[in-house]
Amino acid sequence: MPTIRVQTEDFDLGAEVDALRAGNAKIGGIALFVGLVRDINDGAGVSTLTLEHYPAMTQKALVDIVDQACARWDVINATVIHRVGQLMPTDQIVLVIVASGHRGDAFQACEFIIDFLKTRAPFWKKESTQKGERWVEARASDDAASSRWQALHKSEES
Amino acid sequence: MPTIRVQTEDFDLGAEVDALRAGNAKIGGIALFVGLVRDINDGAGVSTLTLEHYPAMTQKALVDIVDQACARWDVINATVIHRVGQLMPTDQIVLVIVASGHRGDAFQACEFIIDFLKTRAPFWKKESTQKGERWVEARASDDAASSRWQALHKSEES
Amino acid sequence: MMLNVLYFASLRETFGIASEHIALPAPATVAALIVVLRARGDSWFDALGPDKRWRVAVNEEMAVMDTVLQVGDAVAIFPPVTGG
Amino acid sequence: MMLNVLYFASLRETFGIASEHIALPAPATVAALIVVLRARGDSWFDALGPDKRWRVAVNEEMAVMDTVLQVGDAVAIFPPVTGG
Repeated sequence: MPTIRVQTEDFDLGAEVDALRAGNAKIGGIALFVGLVRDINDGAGVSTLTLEHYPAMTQKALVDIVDQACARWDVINATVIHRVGQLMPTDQIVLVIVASGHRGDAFQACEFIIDFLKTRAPFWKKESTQKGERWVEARASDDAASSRWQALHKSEES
Repeated sequence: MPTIRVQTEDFDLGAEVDALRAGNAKIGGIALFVGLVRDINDGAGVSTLTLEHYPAMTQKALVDIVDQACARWDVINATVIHRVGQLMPTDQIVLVIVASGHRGDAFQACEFIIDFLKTRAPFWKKESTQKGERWVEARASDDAASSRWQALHKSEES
Repeated sequence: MMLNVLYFASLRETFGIASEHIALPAPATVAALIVVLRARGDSWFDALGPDKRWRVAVNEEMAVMDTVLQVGDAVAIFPPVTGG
Repeated sequence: MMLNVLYFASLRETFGIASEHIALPAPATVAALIVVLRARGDSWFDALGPDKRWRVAVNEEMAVMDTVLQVGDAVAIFPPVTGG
């Protein structure tokens, strides 16, 4: 069963990998992504980052994204953890782990989940910088990263 | 500086990520791959897996692969650890970690390193199964995974 | 019919309100709700203009302008997401 | 000239030897060394045949049949790698 959590507390990456594996000897490879708070975003020093979300929708959106990944690739197990609240530079924001029989599936499912999460899960970032507070703008590159999976999907079908 | 090690001992994935990050606030994303011993390979139950390598060449080959990844993508830091000796099902075999400013670079560099490692680093696996011992055959799928980066590289240049 | 309308992130701050109940004649679409909100003028008119980027979810699923609303629906309006 | 020749994995087991010194008239290529080894017959002839998959590294770098050998070179012969 996939693990999907939204929390204010930090997470322990090694412990999450151990829990995901749980001694399953069918797992040949695990791909993992962890997103971190950088101190520079568009040139302004970031002192804190505050993450807001839409609680009633977040879990549903993450479950849907993981379900799509499980339908497209050989996924033995997956973990998605996203933090909310106030974070500092170098803090961990998000963790995606995918265990699979084969590495190609693990990599693709992991990258798909983080790409879709970035464009479809209801989280918003507000940066506090030396210049004051500002909401982080959505990036066109994230839309492109997300939509390439759609293009790939179509070409797989043809 | 990249960390590249060949060792008989197990590794602690969380500790390796911490060492790689070392509080660097320029890192926006970390992609990681860990390869594990499966208990079934081509239908025969695996009881042990023995990894042999060519010590004088291994380090050189791994450094060269990581250098290529650093030349092609925005890599802030990278770690490659490969175990040798006798392993059991569920044991960790190989760890690749790439830290980058952006997640796309982290994913691509990480997958490139493991794909190239599988076809260019001098390691050989011998399985001990219920049917006896046998050397693992190289897979055509690994050659394909490795050579697609060459194709990608050419298309990037054109 | 009564709708539960929610605002998030920069739109919540722009409007100065996190949620409200809005009555709309049935049947209605998301587009009809947006017309009502823009008619309030000022920041409502500007922030929800067709030149601005914003998203709508109905009952916690992404929706479009043509999505039909039912009595009691939760309609959330928010800027493009920036998690991860 | 003297070469240091090493065998790994299944080839080491097939030949029953991990390394040896081989003298070859200079100049020579990897191909010339393979001819000498195959001339030993039996498993040497079979395992290093053109229909078999094996690789050569010279001084710890991947080499090809045309690679020119120098005195003292370390020439490693091994099956396709299977790490990771």
